[in-house]
Amino acid sequence: MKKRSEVLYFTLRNKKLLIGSGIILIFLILALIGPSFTQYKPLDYASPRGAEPPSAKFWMGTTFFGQDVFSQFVNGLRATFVVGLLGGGLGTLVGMLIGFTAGYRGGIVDEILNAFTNIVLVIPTLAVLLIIAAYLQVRSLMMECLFIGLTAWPWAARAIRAQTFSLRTRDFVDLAKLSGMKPLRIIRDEIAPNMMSYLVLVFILQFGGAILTAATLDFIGLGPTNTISLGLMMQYAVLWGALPFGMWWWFVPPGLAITAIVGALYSMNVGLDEIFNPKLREI
Amino acid sequence: MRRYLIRKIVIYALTFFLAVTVDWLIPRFMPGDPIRNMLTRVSVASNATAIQMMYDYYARLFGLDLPLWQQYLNFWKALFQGDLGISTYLFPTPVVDVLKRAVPYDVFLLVPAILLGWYTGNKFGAFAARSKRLDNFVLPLSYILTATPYMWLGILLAWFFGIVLGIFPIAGAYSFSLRPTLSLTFALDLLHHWFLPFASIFIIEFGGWAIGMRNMIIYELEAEYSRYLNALGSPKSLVRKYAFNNAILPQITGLALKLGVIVAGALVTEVVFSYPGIGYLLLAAIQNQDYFLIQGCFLFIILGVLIANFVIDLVYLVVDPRTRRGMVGESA
Amino acid sequence: MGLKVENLTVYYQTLRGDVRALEHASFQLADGEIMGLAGESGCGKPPLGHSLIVLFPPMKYIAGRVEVDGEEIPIWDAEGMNTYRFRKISLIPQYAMNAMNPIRKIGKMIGELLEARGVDYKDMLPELKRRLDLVSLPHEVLNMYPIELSGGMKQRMVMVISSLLNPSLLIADEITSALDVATQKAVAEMLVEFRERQFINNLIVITHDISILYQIADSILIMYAGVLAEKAPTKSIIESPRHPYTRLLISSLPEVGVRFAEKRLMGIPGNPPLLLNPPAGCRFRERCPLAYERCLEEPPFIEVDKDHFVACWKEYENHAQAR
Amino acid sequence: MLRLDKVSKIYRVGAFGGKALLAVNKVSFEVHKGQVVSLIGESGSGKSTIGKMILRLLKPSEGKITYNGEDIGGFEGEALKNYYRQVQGVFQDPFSSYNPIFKADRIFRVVHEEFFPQVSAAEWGERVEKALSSVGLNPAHVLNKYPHQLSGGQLQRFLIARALLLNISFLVADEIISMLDASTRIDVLNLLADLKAYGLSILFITHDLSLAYYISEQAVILYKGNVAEQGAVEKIFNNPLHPYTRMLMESVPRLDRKWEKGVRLVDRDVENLRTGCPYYQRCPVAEPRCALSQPPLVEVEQDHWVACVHYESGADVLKPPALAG
Repeated sequence: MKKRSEVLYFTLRNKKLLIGSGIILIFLILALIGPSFTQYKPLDYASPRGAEPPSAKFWMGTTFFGQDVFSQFVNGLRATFVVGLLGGGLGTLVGMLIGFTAGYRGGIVDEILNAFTNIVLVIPTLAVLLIIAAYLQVRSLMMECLFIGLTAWPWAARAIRAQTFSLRTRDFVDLAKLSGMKPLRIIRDEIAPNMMSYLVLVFILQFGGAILTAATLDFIGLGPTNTISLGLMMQYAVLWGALPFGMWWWFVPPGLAITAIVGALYSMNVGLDEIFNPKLREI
Repeated sequence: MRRYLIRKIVIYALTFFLAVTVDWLIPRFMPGDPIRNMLTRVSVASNATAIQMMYDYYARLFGLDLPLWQQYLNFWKALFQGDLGISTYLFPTPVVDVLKRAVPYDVFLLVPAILLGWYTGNKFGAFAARSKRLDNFVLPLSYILTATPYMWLGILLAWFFGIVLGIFPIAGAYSFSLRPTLSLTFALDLLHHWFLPFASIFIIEFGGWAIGMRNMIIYELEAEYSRYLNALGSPKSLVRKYAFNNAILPQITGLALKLGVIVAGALVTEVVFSYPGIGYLLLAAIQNQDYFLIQGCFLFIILGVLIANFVIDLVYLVVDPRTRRGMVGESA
Repeated sequence: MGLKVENLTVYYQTLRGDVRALEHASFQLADGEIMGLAGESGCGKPPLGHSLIVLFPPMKYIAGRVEVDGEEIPIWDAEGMNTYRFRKISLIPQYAMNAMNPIRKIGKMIGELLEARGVDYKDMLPELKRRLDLVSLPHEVLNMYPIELSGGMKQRMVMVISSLLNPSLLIADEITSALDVATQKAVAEMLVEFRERQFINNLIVITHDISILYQIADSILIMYAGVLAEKAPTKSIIESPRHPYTRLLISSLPEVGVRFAEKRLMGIPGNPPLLLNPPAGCRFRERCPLAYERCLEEPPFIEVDKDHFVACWKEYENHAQAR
Repeated sequence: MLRLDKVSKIYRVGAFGGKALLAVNKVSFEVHKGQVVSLIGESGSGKSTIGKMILRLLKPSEGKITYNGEDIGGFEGEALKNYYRQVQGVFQDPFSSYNPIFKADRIFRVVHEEFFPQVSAAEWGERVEKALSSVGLNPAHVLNKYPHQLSGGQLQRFLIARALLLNISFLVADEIISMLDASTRIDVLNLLADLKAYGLSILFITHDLSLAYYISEQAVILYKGNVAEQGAVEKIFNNPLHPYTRMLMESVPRLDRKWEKGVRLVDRDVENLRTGCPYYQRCPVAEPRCALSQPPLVEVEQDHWVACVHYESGADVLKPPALAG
C-alpha cells in the first residue's frame, strides 16, 4: 500500500511525465476529433487557388495544389499514432518474445538468439525496409506497421534479455519452480510483472522509434500508397517547391508534430524512469 | 582478446551472409514478376536494341529458368567479381561504377558529421551534468533534438539559411556552373554546399549523444568507485574525469549500435539537399524502379556499416582494458 | 587525544518524514583504541560510521560535534570535509570489491588520487610498496586492473589505499562479511597490525559479527534503534554486559560447542521499532524483560564502571545506590 | 531416504561453453528420516549447487540422486509435482525469495493453486493460519503485507510455513540464517530443530561449523566441490582431521577463544592444478606427493571419513600440533 501511494505521489509531482503526457494527449485528441472539424478530404483539391497561407477558411493554409493542409495534418496524425501503437507494439512484443526466451532459457538457445539479435541489430534496418518497400507496389499502413515492428525489436530484445537474465537467478523464481509452475507461467506471473515499468519504457521508446522510422519511409516515398501521413506531407512539400516558394505552413506542422510527439514520449520516458527508479528521484 | 575478435568476426561474417541473402531473396519472392514490372512501367532506353539487351541481361541474371540454389550461387559469384549488374536508370553504367561516384560524397559528409557529433555531444553532455542549471536547459533541448526527424531539420535549415537568409545553397554538392577541379574556388564551393547537410546531421547526433552521456555520467557518479573517491576527499575534477572515462565506453558501443539508424537518417538528409551520395542515389533508384541499383546501394550500405562497426570494436578493444586482458567475454 | 563525539544526531530524510537514525551519540576513543560498532540491522551503525566522513543526502546533520585529536571536524560541511578526508579520517567501505576504478591500473589510480590531494606519488611509492608487502600483495598489483585481483586481494588493496596517508581515524565498514573465514581472519589481523605500526590512531570496525570484534577490538559500542546502548572494554561487553539488550544479544549468539539437544539457545523476541516515529523513552522498552515505569523516560548514557557506559535506568539506579 | 551417489556437476563457462568448471566432484552421502545433515563449506565449495540439484533446479552432470530409492532425474510432470510435495527448499536471502511486487502471503496462494486446488478457500485459510502459528508467527500480524514490511526472520519462517503446508518430509535449508540478525537467527534455527523432532529430514547448508554442530548429526565438509571430511558431526567437531577442517575451526571467530597469533596463510603458486589434492594450494602440511594425485576418502574411525594423504592406510596419522603451523 505504502509503495503504491509513493509511486502515485511521484507521478503527480513529476513535471517531465505530466508535460509529456499532456502533449501526447493534445495531439491524440487532435488526431481523433480533428478530421470531423474539416469538410475537406486530405487529398481533395479544396481550393481553386493553390498555395494559400493560413486563413479562417483553411486553418493551416493549402498545398501547392490547393489541398487543405489542416485536413492532411490531422489525418496524418492519425496514421502517426497508428504506426506508433501497432508498429511500436509489435516491436515490443517481438522483443519480449525473444528477450524472455533467451534470458529465461539461457544456454545454447540464448547463444543463438543473441547472435541473431546482434545480426539484426547491425544491419541498418531502414535499408532493409527500403528495399522491401521498393519491391512492393501497393503498400498499406498496416503493412508499414508490420515491417517496422519486425525490424525494430533487436535492442528491446537485448534489454529485456538482460533484465530477465538477472531476474531468473532470483530465489523467488526457484521457489516458483518448486511449486511446480511451468516456465511460461513463471515468465508471465513472476518475471514479467517485475519488469512492468521497464516494459512500459521499452514500449514508449519503440512507439517513438516507429514514428520516426515511418516518417523516414514516407518521406522517401515508400510509405503507404493509399493514405496521407506526416512524412508524406513533408515529401510533397519538398518535391513541389514549398521551400523556394516559402510555404512554411506546408512543411512546418508535420515535422513539428512528429518532433513534439516523439519528444513528449522521451520526456515521459525520463519521467517514468525517475518514478520507477528511486535512485533518480530528486528529494 | 583473440576470442573476442574471433567472436566479432564470426558475427559480422554471418551478418554479411544474411544481408546478401536478403538482398537476393527479395526480388525473387516479392509478389509479381520483377522483370516485367520494370520493363512495362519504366521506359529506360529509347531504342529497341537496348531494351532487348536489358531484357536478355535480366533474364540471364535472374536466371529464372535455373534452379534456385544455382541462382543463389551465381549471385555470390558475381558479387565477388564486383559485378552488381547494370543500372537501368543510368543505362548502361555498371552499378558498381555508379556507386563509386557517389561514395566520396558520403564519406565527406558522414564521417565528419558522425564523429564530430559524437565527440562534441559527449563532451557537452558531460559538461551539462556538472550543474543543475545547465542541465535544466540542456536536457530538454537535447531531447527535442533527438526527437527531430532528420529530414525536417534539414528542411528547416534549408528554408531558413537557404531561402530566408539566402546565405547557403540548398541543393547539390557544387554549383552547376563549376566543373570538378582541384582549385580553391571549387573546394570552397564544395564546402559551401556541404555545410547545411552536414549541420543537420551533426545537430541531431549532437543532441542524442549529449543526453546519452549526461545519463551515463550521472549513473557513473553514483558508482561505488566514485563514492570511494568522494570519501577520500578527491576533488570533483578527478571524480568527473573517472566518471567520463567509464561512461565513454558504453557510448562507443552505442555508436556501433546506432550506426544503422544514423546512416538511414543521413540518407534522407541527402534527399532533402539533393546531395549526390548513396541516399540520393537510392531514392532515384527507387523512383525509377532500378532494382540492380537498389540492391547495390543496399549491399554497399550494409558493407559500410559493418566495416565501421568493426573499426569501432577495435577501438573499444584498445580503450577498455577489461576486454583487452580477456577478462570479459562479452561486453559489447 | 583520539576521537571525541558529542551529542551527534543525524536523520535520514524520506518522504514520510525524518527517520531518526542516530540521536544523542556521545562517546570518546582513547589514543590507539580500536572500537567495534555492533548491533542489529537498522540500529544506526551506518549513520554513525558514515556521518564521521561522508555525510551526504539523504543523511541530514541535525546536531552534535566531532573532534579528532582535539580539532573540531566540520562534518556538516560536505565540501569543507574534503580537507580532512583521507588525511585525518579515512574509510574502508563496505563496497571495497568495487571501490577501485575498473578501467585504471591500480598504481595509476593511486597516483592520480594522491596528486589530487597534493601528495607526490613518487615520494609515496617506497612506503606504498612496504605496505603492500605487509598485507602480502605483490608489487605487480600496481600494474594491474582491479578485475585481475581476487576478492581478498581487492579488500587488502583498499585497506592499503585508505590508510596510506596515516589518518588519525579509520572507519572499516562491514569489511569482512563478504570474505571466507581464512581471509576474514587475515584481513582483521592486518587491521590490528596497522594500529600497532601506528599507521592509524583510532579504528572503528562496523560489523554485525560480534565474535570478530572479540578477536580484534579494544572496546565495543552496542547500538540499538539509533541510540547508544552500551560501550565498554571488549572483555566486559562479552563477559559481563550490563544493558539488557546486550545481554540478550550475547546470549543469542550460537556458542561453539553447544548442541540443541543439550542446551536450547534463545533469541530476542520482537522486532526493533521503526525509527520514523520511535517510542519515547528507552527504545528497547518494548522488548525488554526488565522494563518498568521509569523506562518511559529516555535513560542517560552514563559511566557505571571505569570506561563502561550504559543507557539503562536499572543500571543507573544500581550505580546511584552503589555510590 | 535421500541419497547422493557420486554426484558431479560441471558448469560450462565462457562463450559457447569453452571452459569446464568442476563445481561438484563425486559427492556421496545419505540423509535418513528425521536426520539433519550439514553441508559445510566456503563460498564456491559447491554446497549450494548440491542443494539445487536435490531440488531439481540443476541437473547433475554425473552420478545419481535417489529419493526413497527412485532416481529423481526421471521425475516428470505429476511425478515431479509429487516429489515437490515431499521435498522443498528455503534459501539464503529472504528478500530475494519473494516477488517484491506481490504480498508475501502470495506464496501460500500459489501452493494452494498448484497442489491443492480441491481444497476450499476457507479451509485453506485455516491451514495457512495453523502453519503460521506452528512456525511462531501471529497470522494477524503477518498476513496481507508486502515483503518489505516484514523482517528477514519473519520471511524465513513464512517460507518454512509454506513447506509445512505441503506436508513435506525433506527440507533443503540453504544458508537460511546467514542473512538474519543475531537476535532472530537462533529462533529460526530452533524452529528447524523442532521440526526435525517431528520426523522431518533436513539438509542444512552452512559455512559455519558451530551452527552445524548445534543442530545436526552428520556433516559433510566440502572444499572446491570435493568432500574433505565427512561423518558424524561430533567426531568431526571434536577431532577434526583434514587440514582444511582444522583451518576452518581455527579461523572462525569465536567468543570463547581468541585467534592464535601469527598464523600465516599458505598460498602455493600452482597453475591449473589438474591432478592432486584440491587443497594443495592452501594446505600448510602439503607434501610433494599431494600435487600428484587426489587422495581418496578413507574411513579413519567408525563413521568418520577423510580425504588426505596423511590418513591413508599405512600413513602416519597426523598429530594435531603439526597442523597448527
